Formats: sequence, C-alpha cells, structure tokens
Amino acid sequence: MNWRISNILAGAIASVALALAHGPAAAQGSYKDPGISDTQIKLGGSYPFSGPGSAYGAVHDGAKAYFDLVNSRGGINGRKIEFTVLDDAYQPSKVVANVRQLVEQDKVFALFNIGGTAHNLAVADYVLRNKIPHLYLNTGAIVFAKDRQKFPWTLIGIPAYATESAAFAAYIKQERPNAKVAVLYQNDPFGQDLLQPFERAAKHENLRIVAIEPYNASEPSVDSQISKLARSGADVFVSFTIPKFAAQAIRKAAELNWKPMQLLTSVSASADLVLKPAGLAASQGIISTAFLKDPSDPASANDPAVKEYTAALKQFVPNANPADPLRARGYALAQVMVKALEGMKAPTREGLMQSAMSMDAEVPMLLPGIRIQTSPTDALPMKALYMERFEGERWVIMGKPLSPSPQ
Amino acid sequence: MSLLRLEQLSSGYRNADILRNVSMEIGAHECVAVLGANGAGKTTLLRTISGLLRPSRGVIEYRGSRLPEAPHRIAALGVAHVPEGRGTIAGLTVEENLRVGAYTQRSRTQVEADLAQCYERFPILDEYRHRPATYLSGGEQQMLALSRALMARPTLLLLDEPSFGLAPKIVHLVYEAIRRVIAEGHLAVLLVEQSAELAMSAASRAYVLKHGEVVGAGSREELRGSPGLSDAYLGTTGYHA
Amino acid sequence: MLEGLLQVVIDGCASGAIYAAVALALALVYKSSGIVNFAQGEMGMFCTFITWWLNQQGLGLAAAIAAGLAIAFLVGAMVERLFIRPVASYGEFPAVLTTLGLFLVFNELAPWLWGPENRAFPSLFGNGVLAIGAARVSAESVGILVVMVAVGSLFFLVMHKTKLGLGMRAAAANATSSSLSGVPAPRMFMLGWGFATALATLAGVLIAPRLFLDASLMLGVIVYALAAAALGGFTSLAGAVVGGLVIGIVETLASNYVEFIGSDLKILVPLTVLLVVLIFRPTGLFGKSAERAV
Amino acid sequence: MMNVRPDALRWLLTAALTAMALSGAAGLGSFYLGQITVAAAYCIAIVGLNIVVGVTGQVSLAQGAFFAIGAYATAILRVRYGLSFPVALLATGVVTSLIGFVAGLPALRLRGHYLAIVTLGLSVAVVPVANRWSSLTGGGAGLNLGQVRVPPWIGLSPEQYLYVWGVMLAAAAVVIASRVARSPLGIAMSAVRDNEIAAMGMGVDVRWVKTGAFAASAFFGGVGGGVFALSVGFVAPENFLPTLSLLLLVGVVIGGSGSVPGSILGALFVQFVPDYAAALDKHLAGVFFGAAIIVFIRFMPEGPLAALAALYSTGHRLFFKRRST
Repeated sequence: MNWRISNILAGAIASVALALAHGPAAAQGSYKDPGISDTQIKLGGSYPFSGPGSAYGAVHDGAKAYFDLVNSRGGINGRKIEFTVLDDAYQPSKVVANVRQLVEQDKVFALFNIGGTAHNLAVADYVLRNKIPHLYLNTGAIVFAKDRQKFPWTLIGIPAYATESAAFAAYIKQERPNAKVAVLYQNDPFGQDLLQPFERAAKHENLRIVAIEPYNASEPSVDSQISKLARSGADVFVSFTIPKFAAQAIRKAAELNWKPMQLLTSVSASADLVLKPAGLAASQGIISTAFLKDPSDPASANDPAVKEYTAALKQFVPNANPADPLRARGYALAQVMVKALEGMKAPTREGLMQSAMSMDAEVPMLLPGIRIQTSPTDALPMKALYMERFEGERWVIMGKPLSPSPQ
Repeated sequence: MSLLRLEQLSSGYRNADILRNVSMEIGAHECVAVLGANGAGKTTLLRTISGLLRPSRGVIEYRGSRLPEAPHRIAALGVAHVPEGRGTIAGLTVEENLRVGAYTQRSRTQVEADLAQCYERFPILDEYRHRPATYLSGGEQQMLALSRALMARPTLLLLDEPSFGLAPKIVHLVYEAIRRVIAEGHLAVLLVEQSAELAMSAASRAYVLKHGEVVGAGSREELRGSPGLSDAYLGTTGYHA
Repeated sequence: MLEGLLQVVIDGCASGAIYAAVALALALVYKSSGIVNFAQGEMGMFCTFITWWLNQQGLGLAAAIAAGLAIAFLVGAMVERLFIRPVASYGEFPAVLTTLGLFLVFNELAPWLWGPENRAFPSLFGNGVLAIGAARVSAESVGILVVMVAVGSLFFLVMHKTKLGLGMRAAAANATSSSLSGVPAPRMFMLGWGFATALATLAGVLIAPRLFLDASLMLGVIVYALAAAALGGFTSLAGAVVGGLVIGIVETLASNYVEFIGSDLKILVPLTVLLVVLIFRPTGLFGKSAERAV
Repeated sequence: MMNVRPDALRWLLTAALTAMALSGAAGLGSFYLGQITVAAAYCIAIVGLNIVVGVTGQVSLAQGAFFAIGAYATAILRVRYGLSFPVALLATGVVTSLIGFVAGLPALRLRGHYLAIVTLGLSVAVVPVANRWSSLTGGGAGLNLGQVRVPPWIGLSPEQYLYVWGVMLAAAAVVIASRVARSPLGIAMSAVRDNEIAAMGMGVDVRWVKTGAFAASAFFGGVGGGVFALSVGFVAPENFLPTLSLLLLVGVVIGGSGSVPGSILGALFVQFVPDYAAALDKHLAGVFFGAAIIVFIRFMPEGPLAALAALYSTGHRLFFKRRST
C-alpha cells in the first residue's frame, strides 16, 4: 500500500487518539488536597479483575459492600466515600498506570487496598514523590513495615507474612521439635514472601527443612511436587499456596498415603474453597492461622459483625458468595480504612497518614483480641493472630492470640 | 439441447470483472476447448461455472436450469472440475484422493468398480495407491486429478490446462487418456488450454478468449482454416500431442 | 530409588494423560479444519462450567455430561459458523487471531457467570487409589487415560474408516479441491469444530475433578497440550496421546532427577524436547510431510 | 510523481507527525505521557514483529520474550551498572538482537504452527527464568529503576523527557523499518514470505534473511522493552506473561500485517482498547477486548489503513469516473 497515504492516515488517527487522551481537569475545592470535600472522600483502588490473579478481585466485593453500607448510613461526618477501582490484570505495570490515572485523572484523596507485593513496590516511588496515602495494602510483605524511610506513605493491611511464618515455625518447634519439614510454595512474590521469612524463622527455631518445592501458578497441577516432597521423608508439610493448589496438595498427599502434620497459609484456609473440595477426610487436623471471623463457619452465624457483613454483601454485591474469606478480608480492611478516615484531625493527606499511623482500635470483622495498633515507628497494624485447626467441617481456634516476632 | 449454456456472463474478483459478457454453449457428449493466452480469463471461466466464483452478471444454465451457488452442490449435479495446479489433497493417500472424488456417489459396489477402472487406466496409481498423494510426480498427480474427477461419474468435465508444467511425454499420456474418456462418450468436456494444437487434438470445436471476451469460435476445421486466429490470439504453438 | 522411579513415571503418566486429553482436541480441530484453535481449551473450560452448572441444578452427573457435550458441540459449530468462516478466506493469521479473541471472551465470560473461585467437580471414577507395587496412583488418573485413549481411537476410526471422516480430512487439507469433488466443506468445518469442542469439554470434565474447576482450568494445560500435539505431528490423534504421555513422563523425570531444572523450570522441558525432536523431524513424530513434492 | 519528491514528502510528513506527537509533551499529565510512552514501546516492538511476521512471513510468538529481555536488560544495566539510559537502550538492542539471531535458528527448519509453538516456548520461559535468576532480576519482587535523570538544560519533567524519547524512537523505528522493507533486503524478505524456493532461485540466501529478520525484530523488541521498563520504572515477572507475545501479534494484525505505519495503530489498539473495554465493565474487559479483536479482523483483515485506502479508492472511482478496463 502507498506509504504516503498510509502515513497521513496513521498520523490522523494517532492525533485523534492523542486528542481523546486529553481529559478535563477536575475542579478543586477549598481543601488543600484533592479528592476530599465537605460531602465526599474519593478513594482509589486497583484489583486483578482479569488475568491469572482474578480470584483476588473478590477482595473488592467486601470493601465495596462496607463502603456502600457506611454511605447508606450517611457517610463519615457527612462525607460519602467514592471508591474508584480499576482492573490491573495482576500486572505491576498496569498498577503503575492505574495509580497514575487514579491520582492525576480521578483525583483521589488516597489509595486503598492495592494487592500484590511487586505491584505495590512498583508504585511506592510514585506515592512517595506525590505524597499520596497508600493504605492497607492487600499484601503482608514485611519490607513495607521495615523500611519506613523508603515507604513512609505506605501501610500494609493484613498481618505480615513473616508473622504467620514465625507462628508456624514456633508451632512446629513446640509440637515436633525434631521435625523434618517439607515446604511447597508458589514461585512468585506471594510464595517467596512467605517462604523467605519461614526459612529465617526455621533457622531461628533450629528446625530442619528437608525439602522445598516451588510451583508456577501458570501450571496445571502440583501433584508431582507433592510426590517429591512425600519421598523426602518429611513429617511436617508447610503449604504456601493459593486455594486451588492448596486443595490439590492436600488431596495428593492423601492419595500417596503421606500423613505429615500440615500447616496451610491463611490465604487458603477456607473450608469451602479448599478443604471441602480436597476432601474432608484428608483435611482433618490441618493447621492454619486466622485473624478474620470466618463467615462460612456456622458457629459465627450469630455474630453481629458477621451478620452485618453477610447482609451488606447481599445488599450491595448481590451475586457474591459471602463464604469466600477474601471478601471478608476486603470488608475488614474497609472497616480499618473507615476508622483511619474517622480519626483524621485535619482533612488532608498528611492528616490521614497521621491517623493511620497512630491507631489503636478494634475492628468488628477481626477476631476478638486482634487490635489494629500502629505508631509513627510501628507500621505493622496487625501483629497478633490465632492458630486454628480444621476439625470436622470447620476451623477451631486454638488458645489465645499469638504475637510472634517476625524474622 | 445444450448441456451447458452461458449467457452474457461476467465474473471476476472483488469489483474487477475478468470475464465480460461471455456466451457459449456445450452440448452433451461433446468436447469443447477454450483457448486463449495467459490471463485471458480461461481459469476464471471454469471457476465461475463450478461455483468457486460468483458471476457478477449473466446466466449459467445447466441441463436447462440455473446452477446452485455452492461448489459442492454443483459437483453433486455432475460437474467435475480438475482445477489449475491439479488440486491434489495433501495428507491423503492416492486412494483416499480417489475416494474423495466419489464423495457424491452412493453405491459402494459402483465406487469399487470405478476405482478398479481408474487403476486400470493408470496402473501407476495402483502401484502407489497407499502412498501420500503429494509424493507423486507432477504427471502422476495430473493423472490422479483426472481420475478423481472421473470417480464422480460426471456429466460435464472441466479441465484446466492438464498439460501445465508436464514433460512432452507425460502430456502425451495424459491427453491419450482424455481422448479415451471422450471417446467413451459418457460426458461432455470443457477443456482449457493455452496450446491450440494440443487442445484441438481432443476437442471438436473451440472458443477463443481474449481479455475476458469471446473473440472467436469455430470447429476444428474452421480454426485450422484460419491460421490467423491461432497466431493472433493464441500466440503459442505449444506441444504436439 | 527404584520405587521412587516407579512413582515418578506413574506421576508423569498421570500428568501426561491430562496433556493428552487436551492435545487430542487440538489435533482433531486441526485435522478437520486446518486451524490451530487457541481458544480450544477455553471453549472446553466454558462448556465444563456449563456441565458443572447443570449438575448443580440437579441433573445427574452422566446426564449433565451428556448434555454438556451436546451443548459443546453446538457451541463449537456456532463459533465456526459465526466467527471463523467469515475470516477463513483472509488467510491463516486472521483466523488464528480470531481464535485468540475468542480465547479472551470465553476466559472471562466463565468467571463473570460463575465466579472466579475454584470448585470441586464430581468425579466419574470415584476417589479410589490404586497401588502398583509401592507406587500409588488415583483411579481418576487411570480413568482419564483410558477414556481418552478410547475416545481417541473412536475418533481415529471415524476419521479414517468412514466417508464422513474422509470428507472432513479432505476439506481441511484442501477445501477447494474437496468441494469440487462434492464434499460440503463448510459443513465439514462446522462438524469438526463441534466435535473438537465436545472433545475439549470431555477433556475438561475428566481433568476438572483432579485440577479443580475454575476459569484457569485449561490455561496451564494448553501450553503442554500444544507441545504434545506438535510433538505428535498435529494431524495424528495417536501422536497427540503419545506426545502427551512422553511430555508428562520426561517432564516429571527431569524435575525429579535433574537438579538444575527442578519444579520451577520443568515447563521448559516439554518445549526443549519439542524443539529437539522438531529439528530432526520438522513435522513431529507422527506427522506426515505435505510438502515433499511441490 | 517524480523521483525525489516522495522521499522528501515522507520525511516531511514523518517530521510533522513526530512534531505533533512531541507537542503533546507540553500539555499532557504524567499519566497520559506514561500511557503514550508505553504505547510507543509497544509500537517499537510491533514494528519489529512486523518484520518477521508481515514482511518475512515467519510466525513468531517470541516477541514478548524479547520485550521482556529488553526490559530486564535495560533495568539491570541501569540499576546494577548505572549506565545512562540511551547507552543502556542501545546495549539492550545489541543483546536482544544476538538472542534473536539464535532464536531465529529454528526457523531454518520449522514453519507454520511448529515454529509458532517453539517460539512460544521462549515466551513461556520468561517468568520462571526471571524468578529463578533472582540475583540478577530481583525475582518476584521485581527491580525498581527509579526515575530517569533529565539533563537540567532540557527543562522537561522525567515523564516528558521519556515521552519525547519514546515517541522519537517509535518514529525512528517506523521510518527505519519502512526503508528496510523497501530496500533490496526487504524485497528478499518478501520473496521468502511469498515463495521460499523461488526466492532461493533468485539468489536470496534464505537462511540469512530468516535469522536476520529474527535478529532485527528482536532488536526492536528489546528496545521497546527497554522503553517500557523506563516508563513504568519497574520490572517484575508478571508483566511478561506469555500472553504478551500474543498481544503484540494482535497489534501486528490489527495494524495490518506487513504495513509498518499500521504498527502505530496496532500499538494504540493494544494499549488503549483494553482500557476502554475495562471502562465499560471491569469484569468484562477481556470479553470486550476479545470482541474488539474479532470485529476488527472481521471487517478490516488487512488493517484499518488498507480498509480506509480501499474506501478511498472506491469513493474515488464512484465519484470520478468508472474506468472501463
């Protein structure tokens, strides 16, 4: 085809696209920072609604349900929450673009509940440069809590993965001091973030790890990894997996007649998504940690917080299954966020950070005894968690909340 | 009554007609050649008749009624087209190619008999019957293509340059077979060829195409009698069969 | 050590059975329409969801599977008619890229309709475990292999011993020539897509109990299945099954006994095997060269 | 038209187009600058892929891998070796074209689907290899490139500076590839695409043309990846899933296979249509994007430029005169 004509056309279309890209600039009120007014607070989020991590999109349902509930009750001091979310397909580069869009186009006041370790690391520089509160991340990477110089505007939402790892190591030490430990982990930031502190904690507790097997989330099955771990002769099996692979692992271990003590990360500690599909018989006695109330547990059906959660989800996100613990997590973190917004002394981004970094509060959807505690030098909002054991068809909380120090 | 009648037929690709206002008639059991230089529209003519191209204007009448649109429906009415380049079906064996030719035939015993006849006509096909058809030489593939068409027991056989790319000896062999088929008298043949001499060794009369239009027609004798015609429009003298 | 090896080989066969199941569907659609359908796995996944949903609605498992396969056949045929046929004449790229578009559509439609979470899928073969010496294998894995070999053989017979199969192969290899011989090529393509989608759904129904059903059911399998189908030569149904098993076994062996590869790089094993085989046999183990004589 | 003018015209148009795009740097916020810089990165990679797929006719599903290798190479050269980014980009291009040359070797034996699947293998390898080689790549946690340093006399923000670089590199890629496609080498490439045996008969060394095409496409792919890494400021394995190669192929076909300027449109499609799709319904973004691909291919199989040109020529015929030949 004629180069000249095609160039003109390409140029014309490209310039139309450029023109489309120019958006109107939002007006700013009398407030110092954008995204907040007498009647409104704009929050921005980014979730994987598509792509390989799309199961995590469910977290958004819970958050949305709680914000809608708060708005239906009149908002926070008369300010309604507008929660703008974009799809990032679980790609860090998309999170970067989304955050730029949320801050520059949508003029959000703060970022809330973005998931994934690499994904949040990717935007950390940007939020620091632009001084945007980057709160209650849906990741437990301890680096955000430790390196406050680099991440002063960032705060994780869930217990540090390292906290869970330390709890696991301590539990193994207590139950089986001479254990031979086998670990299965997902070969991405999620799994690596759980594995690395666990290795440190195991060293600290003098535990012997005899086998570590990675799996790629893009592959169909972990059967051959479990087979390999079973042959290592381990008598403790730690599973840092997402639900589908957690269920595969439990079932394959049973098929191989391998009966180690099993510890399963709380991400996959779901009766409905993991243990029932894997088979209840094979799931008895599995250990995990908990910080959230379990909406699928019949025993908690009368808990007012769970009742409110179930009703809110039904009202505002009608098709969502409330049993998914990720939805409960989103709901709980939205409760924390609302507390932080309520505690603002000044309606500014700095005011929000100050509120978030000096909190001592109970949150209804969290298990009793787990408080949100932060201070300017302490960026681990949830330090405690419970050990729990799967018995019959439900999780049973064991003992008191633990606060192991993350390694 | 004519078997095939074309009236003011135009056809081609996209919005450019290659054939323009072509009219011709072919009677049952006769062999008619279509002569013309490269690009005269000969192949377009055959492709339009067999339904691979849709005419932009004009009428194709076969046994007194219009042809359906889809090529396989036209084939089911007894029109067999040996396409340019032989149309060997890759990945199938020689025998499977022949059986595809008999796809419209219902009687199993008759198909087996026709198969035997093909093998008798071209023993080389018998020898290679279980080989992939693409392993055959060009001439063998032409014999296969002709046989595949005959397996359909056609009433009208369309042949597109059966001599193309073949050594003179092989051309001779192929044309001998074509003449034998015509002599058997069961079908009519529309034969496209660049070489007038070659085509007229089988055909009894011919149409001459130039730039997509019929510029001449006549019997074997008439064409022979006007050497100007073949020189002017055909250009080549071609093979002696 | 030897017991370990037996278990490793058996695990490899179990994975291989899964790859083979999907590879068979890929080979069938290639054989009957000449297109590598990137959406094959996703269409199978989608129809597996339909089967699951029918089962949830109270239909018995066997009836749900039968209905699911019938729906899959229709879905496949419709997709060919509505989306593939219009672009088929443009050449190969547009058709293949259209299957890529379909891939995205089906991949996202399923979680939108049924939710993103994984779920159990009832097994046709129960939860039994067979012991072979000291090695153990689930009845399901054996069942997958047996059913796929049986179905593969059935399709082989249909494709090679019936007139319909001859027509389908001919249409795929040379649509023009075939239709000039009276083969209704468009209908053959529709049938081919229908059969292949039903076969992919059968593969989905068989593997979903092992892998658990979610929208990514086939995502992990499709690369292996493509490699298996290519290893087998694309047009060969037996080749697809053999290719799947070879890949499953070699992959599991390598991840167990080659320190460097381990479980994280094992996905590279089938692709390397494929590359090496193709360098010596550019049309796969069982593929027939269509380009010998020009 | 005379001999000199079209060339001059081309340069003029390219310059005007580039100037128009560059003027955007003044008015756009950093979000859009980033978006368009990423689109420019895709454009560079799609131009490269077009050389292999459109011009030489070889199926490659490895372009996403070259893009990833380029992104990582640039990131590593910047972070670990502190190279300035233009130098890093150039080194990246050299590295990836060497890898591309090797990756092109299978094309000497394989064709069609077999080549597609083998090249897909390279794309599948990216994520696990990046995770494995974490000492270099940062593993799953990724590598942070930080912002580029802008020479103070230029007076642009880092985003604007990268945007200008991205647009100019994309324009350069389009111009260079167009010239190559028209050069004797490009004609040899097209000959390989149309008929390998005939090309050999014409004295074309098919082996060099094929591997050379892969090397060239990898060069552009790598530079595109480098621009991507600089613009995003961060590289992590999840950015480079095997689907990226398919996405770039979508860019080639949507823009018009073989049409180098079409690559610009292909890149804009790949970069912006998913966002528009997600704006319609975030849970159905893939459905809309997939549907957009299907519709574009259905109605513009040779790309929008060819479709518009066909429309133009039809209109021209209708309005002016019906030529009778």
